Amino acid sequence: MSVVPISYYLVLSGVLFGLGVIAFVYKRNVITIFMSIELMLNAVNLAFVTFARAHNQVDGLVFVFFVIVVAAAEAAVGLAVVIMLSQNRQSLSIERINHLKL
Amino acid sequence: MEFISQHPVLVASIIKIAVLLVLLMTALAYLTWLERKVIAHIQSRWGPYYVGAHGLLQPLADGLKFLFKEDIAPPVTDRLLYTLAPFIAFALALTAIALIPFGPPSVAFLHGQAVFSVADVGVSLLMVFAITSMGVYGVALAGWSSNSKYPLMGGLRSSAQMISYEVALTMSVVGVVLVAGTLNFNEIIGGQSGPFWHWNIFGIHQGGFPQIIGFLCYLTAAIAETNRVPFDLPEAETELVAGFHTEYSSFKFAMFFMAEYANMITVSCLATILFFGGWLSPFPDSWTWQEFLPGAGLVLLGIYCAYDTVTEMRGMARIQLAVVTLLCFGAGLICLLPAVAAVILGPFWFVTKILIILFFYIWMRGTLPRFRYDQLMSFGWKLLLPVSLANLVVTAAWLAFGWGKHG
Amino acid sequence: MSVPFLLFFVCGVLAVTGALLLIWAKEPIHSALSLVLVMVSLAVLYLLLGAPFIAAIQIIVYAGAIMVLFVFVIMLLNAGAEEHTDFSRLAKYIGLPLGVILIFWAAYWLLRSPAGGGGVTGGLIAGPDSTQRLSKQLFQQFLFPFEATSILILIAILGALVLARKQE
Amino acid sequence: MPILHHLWIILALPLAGSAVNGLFGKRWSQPAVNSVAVGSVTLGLLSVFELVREFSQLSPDQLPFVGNYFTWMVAGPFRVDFALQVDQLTLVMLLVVSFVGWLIHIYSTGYMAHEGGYYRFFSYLNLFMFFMLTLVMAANLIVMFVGWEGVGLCSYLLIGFWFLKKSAADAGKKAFITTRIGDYGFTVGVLLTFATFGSIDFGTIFKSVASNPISETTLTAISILLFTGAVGKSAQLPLYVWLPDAMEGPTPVSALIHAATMVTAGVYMVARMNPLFSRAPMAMLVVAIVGAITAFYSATIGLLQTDIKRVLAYSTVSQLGYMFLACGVGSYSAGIFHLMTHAFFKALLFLAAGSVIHAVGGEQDMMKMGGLRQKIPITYWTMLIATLAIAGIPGFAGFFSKDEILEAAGAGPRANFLLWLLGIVGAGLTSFYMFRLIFLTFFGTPRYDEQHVHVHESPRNMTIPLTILAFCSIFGGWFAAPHLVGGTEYFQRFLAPVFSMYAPQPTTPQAASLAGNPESGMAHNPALELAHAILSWPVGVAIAGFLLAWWLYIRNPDAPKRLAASVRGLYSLVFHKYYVDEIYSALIVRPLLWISTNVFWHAIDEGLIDGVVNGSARAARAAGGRARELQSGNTRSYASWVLVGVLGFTVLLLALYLRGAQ
Repeated sequence: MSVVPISYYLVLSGVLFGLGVIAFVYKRNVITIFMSIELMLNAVNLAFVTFARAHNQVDGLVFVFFVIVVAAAEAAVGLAVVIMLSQNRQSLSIERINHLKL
Repeated sequence: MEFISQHPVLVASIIKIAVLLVLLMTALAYLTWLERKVIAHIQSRWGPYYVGAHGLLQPLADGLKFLFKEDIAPPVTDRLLYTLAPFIAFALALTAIALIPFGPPSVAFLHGQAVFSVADVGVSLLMVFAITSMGVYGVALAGWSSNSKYPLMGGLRSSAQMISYEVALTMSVVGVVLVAGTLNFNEIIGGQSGPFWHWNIFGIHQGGFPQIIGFLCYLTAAIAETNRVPFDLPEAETELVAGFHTEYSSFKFAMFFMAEYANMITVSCLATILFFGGWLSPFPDSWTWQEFLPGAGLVLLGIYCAYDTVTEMRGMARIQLAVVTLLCFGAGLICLLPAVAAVILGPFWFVTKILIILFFYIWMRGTLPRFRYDQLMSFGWKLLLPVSLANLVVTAAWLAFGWGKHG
Repeated sequence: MSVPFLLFFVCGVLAVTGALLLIWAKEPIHSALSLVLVMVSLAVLYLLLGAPFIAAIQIIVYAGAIMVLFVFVIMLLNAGAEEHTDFSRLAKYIGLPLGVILIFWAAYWLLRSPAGGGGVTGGLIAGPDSTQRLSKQLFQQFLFPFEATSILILIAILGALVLARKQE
Repeated sequence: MPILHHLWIILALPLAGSAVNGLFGKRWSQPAVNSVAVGSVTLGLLSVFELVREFSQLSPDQLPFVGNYFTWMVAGPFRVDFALQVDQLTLVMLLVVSFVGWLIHIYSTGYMAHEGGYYRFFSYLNLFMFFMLTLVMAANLIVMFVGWEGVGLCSYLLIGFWFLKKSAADAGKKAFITTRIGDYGFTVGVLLTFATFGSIDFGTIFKSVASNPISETTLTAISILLFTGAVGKSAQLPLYVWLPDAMEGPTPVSALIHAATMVTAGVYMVARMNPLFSRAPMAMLVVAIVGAITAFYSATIGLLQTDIKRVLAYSTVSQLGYMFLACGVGSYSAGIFHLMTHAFFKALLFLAAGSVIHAVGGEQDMMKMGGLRQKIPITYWTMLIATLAIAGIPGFAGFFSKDEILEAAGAGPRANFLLWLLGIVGAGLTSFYMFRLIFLTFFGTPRYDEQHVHVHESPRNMTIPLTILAFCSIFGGWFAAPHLVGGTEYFQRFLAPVFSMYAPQPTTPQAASLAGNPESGMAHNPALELAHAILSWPVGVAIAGFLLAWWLYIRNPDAPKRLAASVRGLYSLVFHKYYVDEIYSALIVRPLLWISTNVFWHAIDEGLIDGVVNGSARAARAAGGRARELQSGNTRSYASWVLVGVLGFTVLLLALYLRGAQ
């Protein structure tokens, strides 16, 4: 048994994604929620790489590349936002920032 | 036995890792000795002198001291991270070196596993960067978990500094990557084969662009990466005691200490590989006599030690130095055996180059004052990064338009 | 039990553990480190999948830059354990169960999805041309997206600057 | 032939001028606005002249020359092209409109110099020119209708130009609404035309009406409906009431729109549709009767008006009546001819009146004028010329045109004694009230207080148009002079093709003569005819009217009061314009107002429509009240909802995927 079935990788990525979702819903700290987003992105990346390998095409890797770039940009802006938030309202709890309400 | 034949890679790697570890530890220890000596002489002192001849046993003493000191940890720390941080730092520092080829891959054993490099990944350069880029965690976590203000500031400073300078570091190297057209160390070195003016820093062959500017950027950024003078703000004694490892003591502190020196070695290795042709000798291969240089050097060293033993040393020291002398002679004679000489040549040059760069490091420390923090940042972002980017662009254009290609 | 298989299991388990730790940890910095753990193990998996370049940038950019940024911010804001506000019962009573469902759902369907067929011979050493192919693809076919992302990055930098600037 | 093949240029110029002034004029100085407005009109006039030159080179079989620019709308068989056409009739109208319009633009630069909203005024004026030209150049009913409504709009805007003055705003509304009644008829007429001929294109309509017989009833219906529009637009009985009030607008507007051009659009339309009218005797009779009665009736009202502009307004109504009378008795060319001459002298009268008003500082009541003869000589002389012209004194433009009409009414193929009589009396009244106006304004002793009002002649850019128009009012009629006075009836012969091309066959010889072949009139003895013409009834009554006016207002000025006292009832009846406005408001306006207030507004709008709207709003608010519990503003719950959506979507996808798989 020297080969790892594709589906294992996929399942792993699916599970990681699910955990990311749970983290997103469950965590209360803005930064942590951010991280859970990153986790989901990583899970997706894994799937991409797996498919790239499965079909022996590099396009998947290109997509991973782009995902990482976007994640970097997102982190830059998002963290700046977080800093502003915590400066304006002395809390990082997402539930104290419930001003999406009209 | 059949396990060996089944998993040659594994076995070979284990062996090589073990050897490398031993050598590296010794190197680290004696690097500290070297540093103290050089600084001392720069400041016209003697430096460590009494523990062993020329203080040769000083590192050993220090090691023992660290081992047996009481491990004091503040009660309010984040225990897990507090313990984890130094290990992260040290482990990563060592891991990076595993990718460095100390000699030509042609020398092989156990089903053609190259002797002089533990791991030869396709994109070894990137890998090294990957590992070193993780190094910041050790510092940051140490600063955070100590749960006291100076370490926190030190941690913040160093993490900010490392992130900033890592960009410049990478950018300054990309020029070389462009010239070499590969990310693999062995191929990069192979591209520079020939006399020393084929090295990337001069790069006067096959249309390569001289990477002298790239090298300068790299060196500066590397010094900053390793938190060395003049960029040692994270551990600026005068400002924040000892920075991120203020709260650390005994062996954990030693780990940070060694991690720093290991990083120095790593970046020196990288510099050697990327700009100075790695384990290539500066002379044309036609000069066969150069195979005997290592041996000759060792023998000469032995002769000096012998003279020193006879004239200077008294009592214990004389015995110790005599041992050293014998070792030197032995090693030199072994190296003079043709079979060994051919093999040892690569590592010899590699180590020599590394030593030169390390000497430069120490020299800088003995010479330059410390930056102010805002100066550090603006220097990194406003000068170093643009310059390295410019170097990158020029190199790219140079290669793209094929200037400098003769004929 | 071959080396790649072993590696896969080790890293997979590490990744899942990291994700779970991310959820369980109270301290944001612990979550961050566990996420780093996930990323590193994923990087190893990428190596296993013969994508060393992606593995490298995964560590350099994700673990080495983005996550360091997170840690940095956490240190900057001195973010301690998250406070126990629980305003959203919805999240607890709908979100979590659905999340769990999602996991098993995904696992189930992926296991019996046709894509699952076939296997990957794991090798630490990538196909020699992988990186070159990637770069060719990136700079020829995906050139425009590439440039677009560079613009995106620029905009992100500007946005971060604007946000972080002192409010006069 | 650039212009002929680019007829749209003539339209584009004033439109561009209007747009430019309307958009940017506010910031600009008066000279700039002038140069744009007058410049565009001048260019338009020049291009019309060029058009005339090119037109003269066309061979008759090329007429009417149609330029089709783009298909505006197509709905099944209903197809409207944006098409313009040129034939003799169009050419005459073009010349009149653009020439008089040009003069009045120049005049306005002086008259409006001290008014606010200068740029607005000229923007409107240019816009009016655009729509008027569209109207006269239209090659089908719809494009004509565009112009038709457009001039209505501009008239509304310009009457209410001083919209802060309530009377002005009301007058504007009145004009708009009243004409709307007529336009409704017009619209129905257009629809009926399309239903009948399957096209609204003039050429097609005329050909088909000439070739295949259409039931006379239909034609009558169409004609009368179209004529309703004309009645509204040209202020005939019973829809004339808006025109006197329209005098609230600036005087140049009254001159251009409510005397020279727009109000004559009805006449033009009737003349344009002559093939239909000629085949509907009933309709013709209606047109003639309405025209004649209006001519007489409004003349009587004009007798006692004291507001100088209102006198002119009623006179305009009456003159329009003459034109319709002409059309009604089948002498379209006479109608158009009178249209032209009237455009000249009535525009002149209005401009002169404007100049008078300008001189006495905005006073419009003739009872507060008098003795202005020496003070403003140019105005006096030009106005006198115009008066002579409108009164039909031989040698002036009005004489020829009015004579034509009355001759047609008295001796034409559709001659009718009553109509003729009304015309004659009307002519007498016309001359009377016009001379009354002159005498009251320029003769006798000043009745304004000379301390405050210092009378001054108007600036040159006002007097020069007056002079030019005076010139036209004299000689404008001469190239239609009949043989009787040694003329060549050039005008009739020029227009003849338009009216004879689709004329119903067979035509009576007189009709032929009226349609303008000169030979028929030659049988009689010239000298005798000449004497007959000179001493004919129109001239007689004109002189009579003059003498009466002289006797009443110069000889013994207190006579009018005694006269009024003697026939008090009649006097007040006429003085109050037969109480028509009051009757209308009692019969139509009030009930309508009541219905719209109580039924449409309170019951339907407030009760029903608002009820529905508010109800739905209330329902939405209630639903929102329920739904807002979901929107806690808590990101985590939002995330959960997203998750729900994602899962649902995945389930759906998988279901579809499996469906596909099996």
